[in-house]
Amino acid sequence: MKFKPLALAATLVTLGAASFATPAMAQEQYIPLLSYRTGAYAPNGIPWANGKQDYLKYVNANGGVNGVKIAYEECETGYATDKGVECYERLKGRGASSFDPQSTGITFALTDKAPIDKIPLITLGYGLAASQDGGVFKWNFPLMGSYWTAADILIQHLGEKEGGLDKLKGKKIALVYHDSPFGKEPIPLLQKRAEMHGFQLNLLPVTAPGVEQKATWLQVRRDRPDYVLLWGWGVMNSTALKEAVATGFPREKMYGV
Amino acid sequence: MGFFLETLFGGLMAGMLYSLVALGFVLIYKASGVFNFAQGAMVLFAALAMARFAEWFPKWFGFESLLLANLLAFVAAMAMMVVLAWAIERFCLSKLVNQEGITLLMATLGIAYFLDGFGQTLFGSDIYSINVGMPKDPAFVMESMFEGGVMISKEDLVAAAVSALLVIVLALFFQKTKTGRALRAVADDHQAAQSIGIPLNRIWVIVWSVAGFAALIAGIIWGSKLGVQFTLSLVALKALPVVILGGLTSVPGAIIGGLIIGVGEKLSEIYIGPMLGGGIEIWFAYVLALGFLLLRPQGLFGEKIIDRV
Amino acid sequence: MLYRENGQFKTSYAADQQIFPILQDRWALGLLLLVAFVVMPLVGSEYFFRAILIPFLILALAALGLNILVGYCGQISLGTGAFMAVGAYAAYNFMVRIDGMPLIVAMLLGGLCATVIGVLFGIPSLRIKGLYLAVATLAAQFFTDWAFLRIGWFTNNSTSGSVSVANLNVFGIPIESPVSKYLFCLVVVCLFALMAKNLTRSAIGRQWMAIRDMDVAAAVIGIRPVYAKLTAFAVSSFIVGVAGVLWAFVYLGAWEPAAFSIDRSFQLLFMVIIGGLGSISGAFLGAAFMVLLPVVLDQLPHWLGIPISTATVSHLVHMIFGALIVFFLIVEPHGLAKLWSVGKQKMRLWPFPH
Amino acid sequence: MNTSTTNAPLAPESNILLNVNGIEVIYNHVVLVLKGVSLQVPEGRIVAILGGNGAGKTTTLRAISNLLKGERGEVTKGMIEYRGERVEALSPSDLVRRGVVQVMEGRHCFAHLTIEENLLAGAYTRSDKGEISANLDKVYTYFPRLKTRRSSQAAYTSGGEQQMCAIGRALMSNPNMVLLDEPSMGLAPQIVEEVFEIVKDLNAKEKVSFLLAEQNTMVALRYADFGYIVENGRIVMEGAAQELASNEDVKEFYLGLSGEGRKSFREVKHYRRRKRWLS
Repeated sequence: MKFKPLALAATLVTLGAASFATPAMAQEQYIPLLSYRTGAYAPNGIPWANGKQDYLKYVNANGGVNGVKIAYEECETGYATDKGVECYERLKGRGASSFDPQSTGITFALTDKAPIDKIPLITLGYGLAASQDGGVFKWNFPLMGSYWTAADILIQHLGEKEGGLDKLKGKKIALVYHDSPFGKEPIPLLQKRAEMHGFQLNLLPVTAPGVEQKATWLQVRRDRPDYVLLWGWGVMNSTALKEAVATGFPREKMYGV
Repeated sequence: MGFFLETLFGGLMAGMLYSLVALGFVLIYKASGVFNFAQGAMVLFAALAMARFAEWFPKWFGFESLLLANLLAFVAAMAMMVVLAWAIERFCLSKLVNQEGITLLMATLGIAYFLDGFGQTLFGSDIYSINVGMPKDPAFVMESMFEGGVMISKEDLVAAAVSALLVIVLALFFQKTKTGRALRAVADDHQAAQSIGIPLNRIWVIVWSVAGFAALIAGIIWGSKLGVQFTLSLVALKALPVVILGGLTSVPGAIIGGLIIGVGEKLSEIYIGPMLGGGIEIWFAYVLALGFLLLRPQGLFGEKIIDRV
Repeated sequence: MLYRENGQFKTSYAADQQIFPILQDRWALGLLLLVAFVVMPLVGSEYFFRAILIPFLILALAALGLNILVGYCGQISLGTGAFMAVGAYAAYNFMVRIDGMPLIVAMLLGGLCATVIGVLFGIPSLRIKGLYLAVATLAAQFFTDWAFLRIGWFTNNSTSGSVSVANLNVFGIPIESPVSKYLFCLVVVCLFALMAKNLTRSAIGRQWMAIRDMDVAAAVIGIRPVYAKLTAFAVSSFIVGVAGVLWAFVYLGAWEPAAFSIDRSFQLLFMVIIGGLGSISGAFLGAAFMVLLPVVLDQLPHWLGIPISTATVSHLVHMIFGALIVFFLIVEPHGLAKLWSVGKQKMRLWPFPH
Repeated sequence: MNTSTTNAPLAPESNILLNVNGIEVIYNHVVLVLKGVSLQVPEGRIVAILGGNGAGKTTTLRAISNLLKGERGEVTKGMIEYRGERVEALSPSDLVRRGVVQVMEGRHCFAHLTIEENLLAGAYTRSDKGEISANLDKVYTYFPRLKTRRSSQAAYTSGGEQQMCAIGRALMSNPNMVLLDEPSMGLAPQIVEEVFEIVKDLNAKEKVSFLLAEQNTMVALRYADFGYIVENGRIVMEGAAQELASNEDVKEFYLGLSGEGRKSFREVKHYRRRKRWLS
């Protein structure tokens, strides 16, 4: 009896899947887009999702890639891992040629599934830093560098500004980061850099989603670091800027990803 | 020492804001025995309405005055909260009279889901700003005593004053007026209140409107500090330890509880946090509240839980 | 008409006390199990297993555990996600740190760790009641969220705090394909459901219910509140912990603490309430409702071919979801299971209304 | 709708205040509790509804005061008239304004309010300040015990005081008619007498009519003018109080008195109508 609604839904779902599984025709590549236009990270998710779609539209308008048009479909994850997995399972059956999970957490969850389904995971400037080495996760394709690249660029820039990486010696750099796998990714690299160049790295975690930063910025005010690296996402960034103003930390000394 | 004071003030101010949200909880709990999880969603909804109306009205009606826009937006947002209160009573609470606390709690969670979706459908899910002309720059006091002085955000001071005023008014309302007494009676016993002719539906609309008003004030203050976005509804979670610490039924409890939690979590984050790796304020508040509860199960100022068998 | 127990006589106490005293119920259950074990693996699609059946089973198990605490013992908990997380991370550590640790043993050990934490956070229940307790259990939620994020040891010092498991197997049978995962979950869930059903019918179950209905009166007739409450916390968090292991290992495969956030706790509490407090089948009904509803709502515009932005859909889903919850509470505050049993009651008397 | 002739043994000159005619009440759409109850309360009288547990006394009172909704019950048949006006559709608060107020079973004082606040809350429907304070004085003169406890929280007062508080609270709305549910419940016999004396007093001096539901048949019949006996959702017997008190069957079954000493339970009579199958 319990299964009555389930079975009903089952038929519905299979029906739905059957009628909409656009077969990947030769002239079309189907790309599912996981996006998050809702939830705590929507302020970042909305423009990102829009941008990607605009780009795909632009590619299609110019005749597609070598004449192959790109069909795409959006699936809302709300930045939640289980929603993302559901989207993946739902859309992969429709002939997905690649997935762009748009979230570090979802990437983690899909990394084990992708090799089985033989679907490439394309991570644009996020995802597992370790996947830079193609041998580790064979179906993960990070484009545009990873968080490590980003962190390294920041340090290099600071070095330049100071007039050489060696000038960073004795400086204090605070990393205000989102307390999640996403925010923790750059830490190993920064620690290594700190060892190499002899600057002091202060780690200041901000609890997700990042609206509560008073204590963090009070610590920044106490420690008076030379630079603050802001590793935030979504609402955390705007909050950080407001709190920085409220504590009087100079904006030109803040660097965000 | 100067830094300690700064942390202390920072905590007090943060606590004041928690109190504002907690106040909404207490009001509704006092008057309808409903533990209103939708309070956070109400704060978000009110703030979104305020922010967006203030943005839209000048465009629609073609005027430029910021003051006028804010005033109109405030009125419109408050009107929405009253309509909301009415709708909640009409479509939800009136059908759930005499249900157990947990059923009502779940219903408010349902309302919270609805409001989150509804608010964002109407008003969008990006970050919006509320500008009611609160001073943004920090002030420095006691510069003679400590090097660099003690920094206080002027915005926080204004917020604290507004909250304090709101609390005094509400406390008077509950203790001194006929409606206030009826509200407390309803909280104690729906049925008995009904039997002596207190109209439950009207009382509930009143109290949810008042809670909506508190939510709007809280939303404006938080929103003008940090911007209005979906996450605002999560401030409800920050207010929960405040409510249990202060006692579910006590208006002054919400205030004192808010201050204790605010100060406690900031001090713990800064002085204990680094030892544990930071980020402890989120649970510290709860553990603090839990500790208090073991000593006084009804919270600091809550009415004694009276069980007669 | 079909549902009438005329002519079914009980000739022994054992027959009178069986779990399903009515013949038709036994048939229905048998049919249900047949469908679940035999038909589903034959006809189900991969999406159906991975996105619906597996999460449904696991969440039903967690809801079952929670229902013992909330529905049978009357102690409200908002920290279910935390106990799931404890189970998951503990099992992960047993798997990683002890070579050749079998999955089942790790799962049970994970459940035991959750039990310990559950009892620990259950201690305040001896003094705190009702909504105060509900909020106090949030302390467990936030604390474990923080601990698994912050304390590297739990995640085997993974830099990002995200952990994963691979190559699951039970007695040498790999648990990799969707069907095998489904069957594994199904077996576990069935066993635990049977255990829970019998527990609630036993002396300890009656003690829980006595405490739930009136703790002072229960204490007066000699039920020890300490014992009853803590056993409820222990059994509940054990089941929830096992569900956490399944959720992490079988469903997600790789997870971070956010997988067990406060949203999960709320979701489970919803299941229990919508399904029906103090009923085993309620946990399943509630889980089915909560798992299916968002999926169906989410895809409805797609099936109907309505072009509508995913964000709007998501907001609408939130709205409908919230409204439906309120609606169901109004229709039947005691949940789907109660609705079902009222229906049964009517069928037994049909066609006479009273 | 002139069925009142079937059971109108009251003196024709008495003015009927409340007329309940053939009501049926169903709980939760399933459970039929009242199966056609009719009764009348003449102005200025005390009428008692008597019967055992679960007979339907409380449900009858709640049906009149419209408090059934919260219990998921509804009146499905019949009508209720107060001063000739149909009142089934009115809200409890409207009824209180018209002068019908219920004192609920088990007292239901507002535990966290003081006695005085409880009383004042009872005056919610009255807005005239002078009237309220006059009523308060009146309640205090009838219940001097309450005056001594005026500033203590209701939850900390004794059962008798709570019952008095509940009755006093109802009086604060200046009612014509009080529906009194089980005033004797859980009270010592002495206190029961005290409460009933006050009820009688109020009836005599303030001209308040009472409809009381009571299990304590002996006491109730002593103070009431007229009684109805309810069994299993039906009125099975009615009559003036003295008549009922002297009726052999009532004596035997409800008063525990019988001419021929104790009888075995097998011979006890039940006033049930012939049972329909599957009732």
